[in-house]
Amino acid sequence: MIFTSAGFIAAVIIPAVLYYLLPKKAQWPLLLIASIGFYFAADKRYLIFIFVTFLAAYICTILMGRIDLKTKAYIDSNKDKITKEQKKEVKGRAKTRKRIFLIIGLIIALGILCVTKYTNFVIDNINLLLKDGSKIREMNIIVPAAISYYTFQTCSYVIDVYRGKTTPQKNPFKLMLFVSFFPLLVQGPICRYDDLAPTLFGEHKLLEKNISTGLTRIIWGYFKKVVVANRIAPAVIALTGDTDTYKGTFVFVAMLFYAFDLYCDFTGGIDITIGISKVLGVDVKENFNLPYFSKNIKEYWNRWHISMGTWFTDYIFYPVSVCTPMLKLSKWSREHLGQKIGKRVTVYLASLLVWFTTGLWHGPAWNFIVWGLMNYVVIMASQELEPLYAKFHGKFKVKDKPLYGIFEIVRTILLMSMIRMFDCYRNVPLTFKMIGTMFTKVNLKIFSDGSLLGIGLTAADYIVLAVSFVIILTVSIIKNKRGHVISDNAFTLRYSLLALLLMGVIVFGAYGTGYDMTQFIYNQF
Amino acid sequence: MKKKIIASILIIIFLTGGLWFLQRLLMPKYQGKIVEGAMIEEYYKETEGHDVLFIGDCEVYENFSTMTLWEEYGITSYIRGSSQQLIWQSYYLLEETLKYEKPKVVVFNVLSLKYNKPQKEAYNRMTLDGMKWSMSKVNDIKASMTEEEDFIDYVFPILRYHSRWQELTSDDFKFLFEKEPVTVNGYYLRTDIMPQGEFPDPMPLDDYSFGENAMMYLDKMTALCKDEGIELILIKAPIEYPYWYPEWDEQVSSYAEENGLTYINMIPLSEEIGLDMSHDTYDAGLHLNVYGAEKLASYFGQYIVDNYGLEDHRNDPKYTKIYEEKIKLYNKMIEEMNNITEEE
Amino acid sequence: MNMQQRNVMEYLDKTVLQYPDKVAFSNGDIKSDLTFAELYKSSRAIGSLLSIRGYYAEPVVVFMKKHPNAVSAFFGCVYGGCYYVPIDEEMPKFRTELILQTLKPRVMICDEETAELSRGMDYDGEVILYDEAIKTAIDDQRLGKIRDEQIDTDPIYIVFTSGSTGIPKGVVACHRSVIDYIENLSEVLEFNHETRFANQTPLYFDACLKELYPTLKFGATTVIVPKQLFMFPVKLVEFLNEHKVNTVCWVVSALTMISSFKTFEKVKPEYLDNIAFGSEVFPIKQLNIWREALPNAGFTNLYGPTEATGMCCYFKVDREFDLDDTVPIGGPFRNTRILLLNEKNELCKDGEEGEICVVGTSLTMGYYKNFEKTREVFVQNPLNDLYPELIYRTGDIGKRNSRGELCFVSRKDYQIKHMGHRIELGEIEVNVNNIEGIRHCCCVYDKEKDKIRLFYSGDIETGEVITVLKDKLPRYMIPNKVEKLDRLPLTANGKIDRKKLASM
Amino acid sequence: MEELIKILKDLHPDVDFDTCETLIDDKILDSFDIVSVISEINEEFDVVIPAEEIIPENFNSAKALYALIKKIEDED
Repeated sequence: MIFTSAGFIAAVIIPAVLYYLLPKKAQWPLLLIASIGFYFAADKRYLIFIFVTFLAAYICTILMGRIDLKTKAYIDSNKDKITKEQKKEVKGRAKTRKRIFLIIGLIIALGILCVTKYTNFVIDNINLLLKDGSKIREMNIIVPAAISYYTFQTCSYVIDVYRGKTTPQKNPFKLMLFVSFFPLLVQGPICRYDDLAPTLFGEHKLLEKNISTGLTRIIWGYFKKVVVANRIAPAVIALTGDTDTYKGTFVFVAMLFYAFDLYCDFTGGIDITIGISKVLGVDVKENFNLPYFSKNIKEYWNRWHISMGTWFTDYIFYPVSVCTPMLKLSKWSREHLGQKIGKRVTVYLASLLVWFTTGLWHGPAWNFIVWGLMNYVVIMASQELEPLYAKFHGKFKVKDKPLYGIFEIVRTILLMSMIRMFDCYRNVPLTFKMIGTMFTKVNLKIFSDGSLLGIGLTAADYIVLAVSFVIILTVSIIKNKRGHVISDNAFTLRYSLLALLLMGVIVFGAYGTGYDMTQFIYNQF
Repeated sequence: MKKKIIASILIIIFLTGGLWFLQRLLMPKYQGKIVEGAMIEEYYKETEGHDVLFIGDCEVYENFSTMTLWEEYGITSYIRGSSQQLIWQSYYLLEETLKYEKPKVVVFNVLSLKYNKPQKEAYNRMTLDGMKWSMSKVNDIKASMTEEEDFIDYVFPILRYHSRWQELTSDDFKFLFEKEPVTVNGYYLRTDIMPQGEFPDPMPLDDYSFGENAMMYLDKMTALCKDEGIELILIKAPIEYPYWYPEWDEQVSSYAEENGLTYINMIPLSEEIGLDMSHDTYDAGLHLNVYGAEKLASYFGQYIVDNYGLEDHRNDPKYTKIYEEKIKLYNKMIEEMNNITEEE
Repeated sequence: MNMQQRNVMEYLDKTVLQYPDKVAFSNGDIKSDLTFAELYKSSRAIGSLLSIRGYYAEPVVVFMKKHPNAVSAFFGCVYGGCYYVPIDEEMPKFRTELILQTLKPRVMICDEETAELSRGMDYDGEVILYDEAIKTAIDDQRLGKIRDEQIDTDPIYIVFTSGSTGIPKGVVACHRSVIDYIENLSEVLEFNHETRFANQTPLYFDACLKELYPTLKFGATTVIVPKQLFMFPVKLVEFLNEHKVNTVCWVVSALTMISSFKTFEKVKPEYLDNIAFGSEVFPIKQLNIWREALPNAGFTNLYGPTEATGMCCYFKVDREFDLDDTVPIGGPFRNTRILLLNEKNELCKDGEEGEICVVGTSLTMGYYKNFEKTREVFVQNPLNDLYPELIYRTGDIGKRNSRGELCFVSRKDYQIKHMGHRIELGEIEVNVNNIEGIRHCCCVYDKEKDKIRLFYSGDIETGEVITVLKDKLPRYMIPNKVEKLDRLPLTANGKIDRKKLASM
Repeated sequence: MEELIKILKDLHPDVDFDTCETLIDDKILDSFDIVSVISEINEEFDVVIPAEEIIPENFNSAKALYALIKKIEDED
C-alpha cells in the first residue's frame, strides 16, 4: 500500500473521522482495528508475521517484568537480612534470567526479518562459492511489508524493557498497536516506545492545532512526493538504465536528480506519516531535520533518517563499543599499539559494524552494503582529517563566512549523492565505473543539445520541477531561520496557502495514466 | 472565533470553487474534430419531451435525422447515443431519460449486444462524463469500468484529466462554461461523401450466442419499457459493417418474438429505404451522411407513424417555436459542414 | 486417428516401405543424412542390442551430439522396449548430474566424443557406443516379441523440465499420449510427405517431438539446424532456403531474432509457408514483420506444457492484431479438453481469469520418481466428484476473449502485487515490445526489494522507453528499474532466461 | 572528579566542563566522544558504564557523569 493510492487516502480519512466521533476510550482500539485492517488489505499473510513478532515481544517483556517485580519484592522484604553482596548476586541472577528472554525475543523478531528478507541473498552468495552441481536453490518466501521497520521498533522496545528503561506494557492490545500503528507501516520512522506510547494510547480531544499542523504536513508531504518525486523518478530510472548512453555528465545529472527525488520521496512520506499521526493526536518524532543543510557527513547523518541513526547508535554502536571484550581490546591495544591507535580501535570496529548493518538493513544486496561501507569510510576519513581542518581554519579564518558555509553544504550534498549512486546501478563494479565516467567523460553539451528532453521529462516537467525546487528551498530556508514557516496564529494565511497547494498537487501531481490524446481519438465507430 | 468560522467558510469555498473551475478547464471539451464526448450532456438542455427516443451507438446518432422526422411527420424525437455505447450504458441512459420525460416509443439499435464486457476507457469516458449524477450514472459507471479504471476518477474527473494542463488550448477556455451544440436532438450530421468500399470477409466465430451480461441488460430494458408502458422497437441499422451475423439476427428475432417486441433488421431493406451507398455515406459505408440519414428517417418515420399512431405536432404551439430554432440550427450545421468539406 | 496403433514405431514400420531411400533426418551435411531405410535398420539394430544385453522397460540415457544419429538412438530404445532420456553436452553440468542421480540408469548410448565426456560423470553403468551398436545383427524375433508385449501406456521417453523452482523434473510420456498428440498436431498443421522441417529446439526437449514423429508418420524430412546459426539471422534464413525448409515449429525468441534484426530486407525465406510458434508470447510488432514478409504463409500459435505431451492448444492467426493485443492460444486439439478454473476451483465465467487445466489422453504419466510433485499438479478434476479423472494444472493463467478464444495471460507467478496493485508483468512486456527499436524485453519482479525490473535489448535508449511507457501505463506499473543489455540471456531451448535476469 | 574533567578536557580543550550542562543537547559530545570517555573511565576508575546508562541525562554535564560513576561504584 502506498500513500498515493486512493485506497490509502480513504482508509485514513474514515478512521480519522470516526476517531473523534466515538467515545475517547475507543480511540486507541480504533487505531488498532485500522492498523490490522491495513495489513489485512495489503496481504492477509503479513498479519501472521507481525503477530508472531508481537507475541514474542509481549511474552518476553511480560516475563522480564515479572522477574523484576519478584526481585524487587524479595530485596524489599529481606532488606535487613541480606548483605550488599547477596543483593548484588540476586540482582545479577535476575539479570541473567532476563537476558534469556531478551535473547529469545530478539531471535524471534530478527529471525523472521532475516529469514524473509535475507535468505535468498545468503543463498545467492553461497552459490557463488559452490560448484555447479551443488548449488542451493532459491526459496520462494513472501516478504511482509514494512517488516524492517516494525521489527526494529519491536526490538527497541524489548531491549528497553530489558534495560529497565521501560516498564512492560501489560495490555497485549496496546502493545500490538505499538507494533503495527498504521501510519508507520509505509516507511517508518522507527519509533521508540517511550516516545510514542503516551500519545498513542492517550485520549484526544479534537484540537484545531493538531488538525492544522497535521494537514499542513500531509499536504506538504504529498506535494513533495506526488509533484516532485513521482515526476522525477522516471528520469532517474532512465538515466541509470542505459549505461552505454548515459555516462559522463549524465551520471552527474542522474546523481542530482536522484538526490532531489529521494529527498522529496522520503521526507514527503515521513511528512505524511507525521501529519496523519498528528491529526489523530499522536506525536511521532521527527525523522529529518533539513538534512541538506548539513555541513559535513556526520551532521548529515544526525539530520537524515534520524530514527534509524539513533537506533543503530543506541542498540548497536554503544552496546558493542562498551561491552567488556571491547573495553579489554581497547586497553590491550592502547598498551601494545600506542595511545593513538588504541583509542580508535573501539570506535572503528563498532562503526564498521554499524555501517555494515545499516547497509544490509536497506536491502539484501551488495550495493547497499558497499553503500554503507562508503559512508563509513567517508565518516572515518573526515574524523581523521579534523586536525587538518582545524589547522586550515586557524590559518584562513573562513569558517564563519557565509560563502564558506554554502560551500560546505554543497560539498556534503554532492558527496552524499555520489555515495548514494550505489542505490541506482545494477551492481557495485558498474557503480564505480559510472562514477568514474563522471570525471573522465565530461560532456557539457548535454545541457544544450536537448538530450535532457529525451529522458522521460518534457519541458513542462522541467518547469514544474524548477518551480517546486524554488518553493521547497524557500520553505526550507525560512524554516531553518525561524524554526517554523507559518505562525500558528496566521489562520487564514495558512489555510489559504494549503488550499492553493492542494490544488497544485491535484493538477501538477504526476499520478494516474498520462492523458494520451490519441487514445481518445474516435477510431472505431 | 467568529472570524475563524468566516475565514474557514471562505477558504472552503475558495478550495471547492477552485477545484471545480480547474476540473471544468481540464476536462476535454470535444468541440473540435472529436465531438462524441459532448453528446450526452446536450440532452439536459432540452425543454420539452419527445415522442420517440433512440438509444444506441453510432448506428443511431449518425443514421437518423431527427429533423427529418419533425419536418416530414411532426414527430419529436431525441437520440441518446454516444460512440461505442455499450448495452448497459444504453439501458442506464434510458433509465435516466425516463426520469425527465416519457416517450411513446423507444428505439434501440442492437449492434452493441455483441459486447458482453467493458471495452475501452476512452469510450466509457465519452459516454459517462457527460451524464448528470444519479443512481443510474453510478450503476452505469460500475457496469462500464474496465479493470484499470477507478470509480473515484469518475466522481472527480480532474483526477483523470489533471495532466491535460500541458495541452490546454484556447478551446478549453472558450468552451469553459458554454459549449456549442454538436448535434440536433442527438443527431450528429455529416455532409461529406465517401462511397462504400469493399468490406473484409466476416470472420467465423467460435460462439455466436450473445453474452449473458449483454442479454441481461436487454431483458432489463424490455422490462423497464413494459413497466412504463412504452413501446420498445429493436432495430439494426442498415449498415453492413461491422458484420451482423445471421446467427445474431436470429437470436434477436426470436428474442423479440418471445417478448412481443418489434425487431427490424434494416440491412436487407436498404433498397426499399432508397439508400445509395455510393453517395449516402461519409466514411465508405460505416455510417450514413446527412443524405442517407434523411432517407432513413423518412422511411422509419413513416413506419412508426403507421404502426404506433404518433401525433403530428407540427401545428402544436408548444413545439413549433422550439423546432423552428432547431431547424435553423440544423440548416446552419449543414452549411458549415459543407464549407469545411469544401475547404478540405 | 488410427485406432489400432499402439506403438509410435508403427509409423516408421509403415513409412520405410513407402520411402526407403528418402532422407528422413539431416543436419545439412550429406554425410550425416539418414534415409528411412538406414534409420529403420540402425534403430532396430540398437533395439536388438539393448534386448540382447538384457535391458528392458527401463530408462536408457542417450548422450549424443545434436545429430541425426541421436534420433536413431531414440528410436532404437523404443524398439528395444525401453524409454530414452536425452541429455546433451551443452546441458549445464549440474543438470546432467541431477538427471543421472534421479534415474540411476544402467545403460547409456554415446557417440565417440560423448563417450569420452561420460567418463567424467558420476556414472558407472554400461556405455554403448552408437557406431558399435548399429553393427548388431537385427533380431527380428526378439523385436517382434517386444512389440507384442508392449502396451500403449508404456513410456517412450523422459524429458526433464526446469520448472519454476529450478529443480528439473522428469516428465514420463507414453505411446498413447504421443500418438494422440502427433495425430492431432499433424491434422492442424497439415503436415504431409512434402513437409520439410527445420528443427530448432535441442533434442532433449519435448518440443522436438513436433518434428521427429510427423517425419516418421508422413515420410517427411527434418533438417536439424546447427545451433550456432541462431546467432546469425541472415545465415539462418539462407540455410532454410538452401534446404528448402517449408515448416518450422520454433520458440518465439528464435523467430523474433530473425525479424528484429531486419533480416528480411536482405533475404527472405523462399519456401517457408508453415510457421508454428509457441512457449512465449509473440510480440505483435514482430509477428507483423513476419506476416508482411511471408504474406502467404500460415502462422499458428501453439501452447502447451511438457506435462501434456508438448502442445495442447493452437490458434491459427486469421486476422490483424492491434499492437497491444496478444495472439490467442485459441482452443484445444481434438481429444483434449481445457478447463479454466478460478481460485475457487469453479469454471471461469466469461472473461474471468483462471488457471489453464488440461484433461485428456495427452496427459503424460507424471514425474519420474516424484510422486509428491506429481500429485501436486496431476490432480482429480475438482468438478467431478463421481469417479477418478485426472487433470493437469499448468500454473498458467488464461481467459477467454470476446470471441471465445482462449488467451494466455501470464504465468501464475508473473502476477505480482506491487504497491497495493495487482500487476501483470506480461502487460508491461506487451507495451515495451511495441516500442520501435526494441528487440527483446523481459520484466521480472524482485520481491525482496519490491521492485519491478525491466530488461531489454535494442537500438533505443532507456529515456525513450520511459517516455513512451509514461503515456501507456499507469504510474504504478512503470518499472522501478529499466536496464538496457546488449542481449538478453537465453535458456537452453532458446527462451528468455528469466531466472538469470532476476538474479542480475 | 578532577580525573574526569581531565579526560574530557583531552577531548575538547576549548570547553568549560565545570559549568557546561548541555554537553549532549548542544552536540558538544558526539557518539565517538562518548565511547572514548567510557573506555577512559573504565581504565581510570575501573568502572564499566553499561550501554543502557548512555542517555543524555547522564552525559550532559561532568557532574552528572561523575554521579553515574559513583553510583556504579557504589553498586559494585
